[in-house]
Amino acid sequence: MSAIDLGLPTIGGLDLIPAADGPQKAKDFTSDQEVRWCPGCGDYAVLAAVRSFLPTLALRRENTVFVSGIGCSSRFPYYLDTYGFHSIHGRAPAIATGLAVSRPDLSVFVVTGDGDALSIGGNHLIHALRRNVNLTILLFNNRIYGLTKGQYSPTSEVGKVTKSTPKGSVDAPFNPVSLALGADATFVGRAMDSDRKGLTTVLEAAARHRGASLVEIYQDCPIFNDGSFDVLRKPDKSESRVITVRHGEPITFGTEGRWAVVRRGFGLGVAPTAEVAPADVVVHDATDHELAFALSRLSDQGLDHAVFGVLRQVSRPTYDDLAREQVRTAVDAGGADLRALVHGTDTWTVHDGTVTAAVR
Amino acid sequence: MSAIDLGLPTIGGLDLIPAADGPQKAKDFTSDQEVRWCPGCGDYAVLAAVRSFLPTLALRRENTVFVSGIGCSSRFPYYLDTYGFHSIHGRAPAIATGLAVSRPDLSVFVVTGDGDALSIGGNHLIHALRRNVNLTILLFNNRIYGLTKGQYSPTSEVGKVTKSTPKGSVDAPFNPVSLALGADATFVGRAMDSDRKGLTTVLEAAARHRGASLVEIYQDCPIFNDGSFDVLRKPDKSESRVITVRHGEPITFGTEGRWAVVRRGFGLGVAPTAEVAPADVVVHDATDHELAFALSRLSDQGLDHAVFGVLRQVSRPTYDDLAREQVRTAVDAGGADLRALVHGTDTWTVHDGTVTAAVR
Amino acid sequence: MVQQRVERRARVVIRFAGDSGDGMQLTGDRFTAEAAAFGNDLATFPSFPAEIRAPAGTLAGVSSFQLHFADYDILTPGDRPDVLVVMNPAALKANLGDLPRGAVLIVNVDEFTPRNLAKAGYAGNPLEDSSLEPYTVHQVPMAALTAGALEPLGVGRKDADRSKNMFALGLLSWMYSRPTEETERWLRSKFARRPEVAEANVVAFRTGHAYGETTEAFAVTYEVAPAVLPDGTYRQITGNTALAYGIVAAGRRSGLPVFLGSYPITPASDILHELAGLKRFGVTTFQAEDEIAGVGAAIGASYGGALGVTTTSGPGISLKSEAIGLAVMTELPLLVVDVQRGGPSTGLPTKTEQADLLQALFGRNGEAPLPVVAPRSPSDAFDVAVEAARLALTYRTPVLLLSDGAIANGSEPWRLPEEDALPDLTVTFATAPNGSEADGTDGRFLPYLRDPETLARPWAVPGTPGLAHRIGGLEKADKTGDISYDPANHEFMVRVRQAKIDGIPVPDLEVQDPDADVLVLGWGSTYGPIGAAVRRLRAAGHLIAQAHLRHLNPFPANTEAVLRSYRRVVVPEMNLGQLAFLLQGRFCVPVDSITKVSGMPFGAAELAELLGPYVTKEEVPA
Amino acid sequence: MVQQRVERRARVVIRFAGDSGDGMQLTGDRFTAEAAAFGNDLATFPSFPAEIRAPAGTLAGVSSFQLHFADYDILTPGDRPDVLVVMNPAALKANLGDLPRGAVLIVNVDEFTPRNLAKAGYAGNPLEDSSLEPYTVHQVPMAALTAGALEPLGVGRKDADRSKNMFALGLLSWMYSRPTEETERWLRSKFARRPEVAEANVVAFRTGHAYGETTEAFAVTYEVAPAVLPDGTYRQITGNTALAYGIVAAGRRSGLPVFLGSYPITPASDILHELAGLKRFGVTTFQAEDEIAGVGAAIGASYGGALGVTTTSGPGISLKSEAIGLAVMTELPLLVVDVQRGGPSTGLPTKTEQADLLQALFGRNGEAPLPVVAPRSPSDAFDVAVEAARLALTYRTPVLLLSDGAIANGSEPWRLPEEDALPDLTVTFATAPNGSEADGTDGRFLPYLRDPETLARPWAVPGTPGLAHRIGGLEKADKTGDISYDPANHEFMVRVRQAKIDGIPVPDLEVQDPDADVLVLGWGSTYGPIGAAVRRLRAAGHLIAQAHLRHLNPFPANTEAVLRSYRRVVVPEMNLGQLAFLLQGRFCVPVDSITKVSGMPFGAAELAELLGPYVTKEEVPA
Ligand SMILES: Cc1ncc(C[n+]2csc(CCOP(=O)(O)OP(=O)(O)O)c2C)c(N)n1
Ligand SMILES: Cc1ncc(C[n+]2csc(CCOP(=O)(O)OP(=O)(O)O)c2C)c(N)n1
Ligand code: SF4
Ligand code: SF4
Ligand SMILES: [Mg+2]
Ligand SMILES: [Mg+2]
Repeated sequence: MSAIDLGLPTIGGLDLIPAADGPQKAKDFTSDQEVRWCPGCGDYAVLAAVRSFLPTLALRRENTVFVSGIGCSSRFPYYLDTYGFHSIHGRAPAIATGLAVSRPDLSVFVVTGDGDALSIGGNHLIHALRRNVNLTILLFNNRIYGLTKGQYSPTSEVGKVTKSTPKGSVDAPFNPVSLALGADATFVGRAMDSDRKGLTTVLEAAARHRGASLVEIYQDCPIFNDGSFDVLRKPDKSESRVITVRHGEPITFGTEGRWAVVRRGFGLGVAPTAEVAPADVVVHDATDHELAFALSRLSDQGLDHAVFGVLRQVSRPTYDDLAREQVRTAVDAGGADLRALVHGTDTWTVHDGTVTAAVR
Repeated sequence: MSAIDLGLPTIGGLDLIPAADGPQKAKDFTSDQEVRWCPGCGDYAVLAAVRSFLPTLALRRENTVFVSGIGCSSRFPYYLDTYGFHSIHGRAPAIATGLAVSRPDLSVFVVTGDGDALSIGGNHLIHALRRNVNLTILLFNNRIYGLTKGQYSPTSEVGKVTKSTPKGSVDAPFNPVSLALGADATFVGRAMDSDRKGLTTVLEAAARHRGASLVEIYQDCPIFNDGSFDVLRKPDKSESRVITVRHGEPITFGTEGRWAVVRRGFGLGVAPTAEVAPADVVVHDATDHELAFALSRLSDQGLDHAVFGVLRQVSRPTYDDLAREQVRTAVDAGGADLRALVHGTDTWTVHDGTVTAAVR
Repeated sequence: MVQQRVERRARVVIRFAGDSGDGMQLTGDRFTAEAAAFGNDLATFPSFPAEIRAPAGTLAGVSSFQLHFADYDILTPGDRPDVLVVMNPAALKANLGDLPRGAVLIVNVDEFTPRNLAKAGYAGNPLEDSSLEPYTVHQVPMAALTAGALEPLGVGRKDADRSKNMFALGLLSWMYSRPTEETERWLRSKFARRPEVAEANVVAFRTGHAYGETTEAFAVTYEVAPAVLPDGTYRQITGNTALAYGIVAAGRRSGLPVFLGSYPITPASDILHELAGLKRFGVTTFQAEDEIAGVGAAIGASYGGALGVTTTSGPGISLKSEAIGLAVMTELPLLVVDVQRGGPSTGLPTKTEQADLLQALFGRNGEAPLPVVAPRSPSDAFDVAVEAARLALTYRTPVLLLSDGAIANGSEPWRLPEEDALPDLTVTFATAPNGSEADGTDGRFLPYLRDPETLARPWAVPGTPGLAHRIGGLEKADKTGDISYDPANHEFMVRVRQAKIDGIPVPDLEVQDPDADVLVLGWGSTYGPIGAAVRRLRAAGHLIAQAHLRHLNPFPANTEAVLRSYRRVVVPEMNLGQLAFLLQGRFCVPVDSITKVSGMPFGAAELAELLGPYVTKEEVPA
Repeated sequence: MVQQRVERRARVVIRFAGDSGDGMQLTGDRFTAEAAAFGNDLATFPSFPAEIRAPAGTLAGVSSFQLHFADYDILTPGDRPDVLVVMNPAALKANLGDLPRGAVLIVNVDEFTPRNLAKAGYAGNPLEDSSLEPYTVHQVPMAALTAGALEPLGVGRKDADRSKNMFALGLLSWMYSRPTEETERWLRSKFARRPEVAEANVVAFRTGHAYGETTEAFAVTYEVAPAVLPDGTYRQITGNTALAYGIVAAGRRSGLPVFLGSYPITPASDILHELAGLKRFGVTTFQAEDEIAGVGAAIGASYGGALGVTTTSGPGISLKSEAIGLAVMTELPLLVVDVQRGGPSTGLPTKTEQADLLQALFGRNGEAPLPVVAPRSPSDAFDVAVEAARLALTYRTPVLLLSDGAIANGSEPWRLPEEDALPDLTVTFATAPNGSEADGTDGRFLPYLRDPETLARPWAVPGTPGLAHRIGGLEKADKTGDISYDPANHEFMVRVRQAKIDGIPVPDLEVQDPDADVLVLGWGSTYGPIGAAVRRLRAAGHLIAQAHLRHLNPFPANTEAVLRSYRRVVVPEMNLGQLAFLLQGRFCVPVDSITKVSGMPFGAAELAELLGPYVTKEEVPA
């Protein structure tokens, strides 16, 4: 069930995929491989959430594929008993594009990290989003390079001291949601590793979305970036920071909706709900590109606020559907005659030394 | 003179660059190389504009460098009597970054095409923008691959019939301004090849901006995409389409400001000025990220509207200034003793077979 | 009408040269079609200027098309033209150097204005000094005559100017006694939607023809009889088109959908263009954001059970090398086409070269072997594409196919294959488990359990129940395909991947040997020039053996034996001696190199001369 | 106190092995520092598990550190340990295979719980069956003893557990009669900001030391006297650090700022980390978005007059190959460092290999020659980095430096160079025009006018008045550097680029030849194992010559002569025979290959055995 009913055309992200024969369990999706992340790594929580959410899609297990790049998070496919491809650094969206275009009967997930997706793989990511290839992209953002043991990443906050930046990093990070929206992504969501429910909701909507869906997952790396999202976890700190949006609902947050999101010029701000006229509380509309962008700007590198949920979801024809349609139309129109192709329009025949021109 | 006075800190894009000894002319910037574009190519107009705007910067000519990728437009450096580097496809922003970081005394321009910058080079572009490297990037957007003789590009409109898409392209194009804004660009402008004045204004502001400035230039390729921007040129068609923004001014356009830009939800729309209360006409504020994004969405692939001018300009520390600052601070602090470095903390000395440990 | 002499010729080389805007490629193509339809054997060599249209009238803007046609089977587009048609001074200047004494030079005098002469860098007018004395020069006011003929049709001078290439075609068609109806029909169909343009071109064509017939300038016309080629049906084809058709055929014969992931680059783009128009054959073309995405998507498609293909030129291969390594490690079928051009770096995009051979073999990190094949001529690209696909599918490996600029754009008659005669490429996907669990129970799938004969691993595509498995770029454990850091396993896997490629059975190298003790061995597009040079040497009474490698990795099993059976082995290449190096490295047999790296193919005469010292047992350059 | 025997030993190999979380690398490093400060010669070999921390207690999570120290100059980290310290069952299982009979095995028994035994895949407890009989086993309850000692300090069991590696270090320090003060000082300074942690570690260290001294378990302690090395000042250094220092030194000696453009990748990242901390030397480090941007930025910096450097490992070289080709064409100085790891593809990131040699030479489109150099040992990486920079700056060319995982992380004593003894790398930028205009007037700048000796082109950096010029990746015209499509020019430029590299004078290959007729020739990190193997063979009375190549392209001028002066040339390599292939390809001299591709270096004994048949003139494997 999609989290948001937008009254869009009925073709869903999973419509062409064979359904499972019977009910499935998380265990069915668990491979025989020993899980190898550091103790306490946020990836465990995401893995558990994915294993338990996959059965709810009720697809044939063998029709699910996880394609990943390189990074700690990119080990993900090994731990799921589906088809999996642990590819090379940054290229998973490209590989998944080829797969998705040629196989409409597969549910294709991409698993990637902040380095994999936004550093080396940034271009493939934005192109997959622009093309709207039917992929569900899980971007594990721990704001660090985990696998290579702790260099700063394109989402690390300015001033971050890491192995490669002993005096602090000097580059402004990407806001991955803003970037995706700038690239015309049709689905952008965000969730937290430890928030099983929120994560599941967004993942499910993403998987059911037809087109490219990007889900940024804030993920803790206790080894190289310990507690990086703690302010969004610890109730005392998180309550004024965590903003969860739901399509069609006014955006309030904090204990008993203490805070509200309101317009500030062309952007958004936060005010005590009590001080805001109900009509002035912004109502989330996942189809509004500019609102989604403004929401993305509410979240900044300092994590003063962080917006979770489905920030954008709109329907737009997917690259793979259209590409397949062109091929299908051509195939259906017939004329795929290899002999005719090879012969072309101008041929001549030699027989016992005599030449006869045969021009069509 | 910068087009917009934002009351920003006074360090400008060109402040560290030696000034010219005397007045310069366009001719001074003209190299001995024969210009080799097709007759009627929009690149000629841009070249002429650049040759005549460079003298207004009053910099020493040898301190100006043009770095380009590969494409018709990327031949640009050959035609200017400055330093020039015609590099490889898509990588100009990366090469220019290395140059700009190591040489604060140079004014570094990047010349690139829609394929070069947004297809193969998309990642380097967004990273240069995010880092805010002090570069002026001229993106020649002719919505086609010119040099390779006419394939569609990431800015080609859906359905475009080209050599590689005989049945029409099926991928949604990038909106380069949206993409740049999503990548946190500090300066984004747009101009038209044939509009010498508008182009010069934006280019000058871009060159004087400290940080990465992206200028999208709509450019005609009469050979492979003839007349692609004609609706924005022909007065009868352009008058309801061309929207030029100026910081601090209400956004009206058309003959005698017939049309006005107004708010529509979180986005923008267009209405007859006569029907809009003056207070409801949107006033351009180049420092407003969300407004800039909304403006970028006004321009769509169909060119019903196209926004020109400086859409965004804000001040943010540049990567190169900060990186140099770190090195300078370290150098100034002294201690660059190669002998001490090599020796480290634990050494021992062998003399005539006797070992003496010398530990510091 | 003047009475002309008709002479028979066995072979003729014509070159049309003009400004990029003068339509020389079209003219050449059409004359080629006439020659083909007439039954001549032929070979062509189009030569483009740099990728960008240079200013009209300049040397940089000169475009030319050379055609060699004959009444016997020929091998190259010819060294030097017998007839050179030049449309402007720049074309004269750029091409005169290639013209042998006594050749015919047909000049469009209308363009020889002071302005145009200056643009081409002429101080004076070569038509007015003695510089053209060695040639038979025909000065023809093509533009004026065309304009005059079109005036009655109401065609203005400027439009008329666009048809002057058809005047030239008409004149040459007359000179070589070509049938004309077909060209007229072709013009009418080409411009079907603009009949006035069609008419203008037809009139220009006829005017040129009539000009030859009626003026006294041309005392002789020539006849080149049809060639007696082996029985069969023929067409003219370029290498890029043949390669595209080969890919389609491989899709057909394997029963797999074809997926091309590609990024445009000269001179490979036309393969993408061609395949983009063949969707009806179940071919999907994906114009990727860059070369890495192109090969990546092809790998993804192969993983999904398609025939994944990626096409590019040298710089693109550099970019794809990491991903090709992934295909080596994951042992997925993948066809990688490199249409070589002048290098290094961006180099000379429109020129030809064979300098990517060692990159094809070694341009990846780690031990990453893969088969390498190369077509010898435009039509051969069809067969070699099918062969490359066969290797990829049978051995589950990326295969590198090395074409080049000369093959890509050159054309020749192609004896058409029958579909049934093509190899059967049927693939069997894995559908059932092939191993047992640790506890002995059946039903386990081992994605790296190899076929004992081919050493290929099973190809289990997503969607197959019971075979879910994971692959990737980290070293794989034997059989299970799990990640393995075990030293012994790595040692084994590196050697088994090498053994898989080394063990591919490749047809023996065939040698044409008239009792010689010198062998000339080539690969790729040097086939034509080598063959032609060898013919000349043999005609001059020398004994010289010839062989040509289609498989560059692995080499045919008899290669070493062949090499060792000659006193001298000479390898002509368009690089600095890469195959020679490879042969020495593999077999430690001394090999002599003849190298040319000018962006131009060897000429037959040039190569015969370079080979001469070897066969005459003269002192050979060390 | 028990009376212990003290034995003298010439050399000892110790291996510490435990879980990734057990601090084995730190322990090994510190023991190494003690041995170094004591004046032993030494060599180390850290072995990491896969990049990700595997679950505690599993085989995949085992991390080890091997140290070889001696009273004479040694060459390798040792084949098999004399003493193995294991912190848990997995460490025992993973390392026992390497332990020779009679060796000492020190076991932290506290971790030998049923749970941990199971995790390591043991059915029973090896401490309780007979499987360890061949060894001298010491079962030490390290965790419990440490916890006991720390209890009075109020340190809880969990925290105490983190110090048990210092217990092990204390015990071993006692066993080998090492001075202890320095380690205590080091601990206090390392944990200066957390004195309670420092204290706990010091106490654990002392406890281990006291345990050796007081229990009766250890009847013998050993002494390994300082080595008598050549006069000089020494330190211990790893290859990555030495390489980083070499780059800094090259910056110093050239007077140029250093610009490193890099993207993290194992095992090269530490060079980036090291240089990032050396900003005070005018070093700028740029962590790029990918490898292509890393090399691109370095090229941009070189263009601007810096010493541009890029560091990576194999997959990164694949990605950089197109841009390196650009540096070849634009003839800009560039230092490219490849720290080779197990391949192909992602391969084995933490393991060592030498399989990128042919990629270094040929992994670019077109003819794109460049110098290739390789250090032979960790400390040699310093000199080779300086040499690579010298080549790059002198010849205006990219240079590829091939290090590998064993060099990168291994360490050895380094006799420190004096700054003045380093080569002078001063560069002269072009400051004035060097040519004349077509009309004869002076004042033209010709960016491709070459130095007649080096064939290097001038380096004119932006900002220099009067020298504005344009460069790029398209073929350049001789002298002017303009774009040129001229065939003769291309031919000339391809050959001149090749001649520039081929003509670089390289020091002659030096051979250590005790009258042998067999030569063993190596390159890179096989230097140590080859040297050690040769010593063994010579000690056994065999004659065998040894030489080692630092320059892989161009080869030293005497290489062919050296090869031809031996009956047999044997090349041991950690690949499938790449140098052997290269030598045969270049010189057509037969070369025998000994290859190992397991991700692990050759052992001295292993290699001596493999070399044996060659020197004993037995039948040698073909
Ligand atoms: C071509 C290439 N470059 C670099 C690497 C090294 N590398 C592996 S993963 C990684 C970054 C990992 O960061 P991220 O994507 O954030 O994943 P995480 O480990 O944090 O989950 C890098 C630099 C590689 N494997 N391949
Ligand atoms: C690595 C690489 N891939 C592909 C090419 C071929 N190529 C050159 S320019 C170009 C695209 C040009 O399009 P654009 O950037 O829009 O520039 P334009 O010619 O339209 O100005 C391509 C695909 C190349 N030179 N190098
Ligand atoms: S390094 Fe960080 S991200 Fe990687 S497995 Fe460990 S905790 Fe997780
Ligand atoms: S192809 Fe188009 S973009 Fe290129 S030079 Fe010609 S007109 Fe300009
Ligand atoms: Mg990360
Ligand atoms: Mg373009």
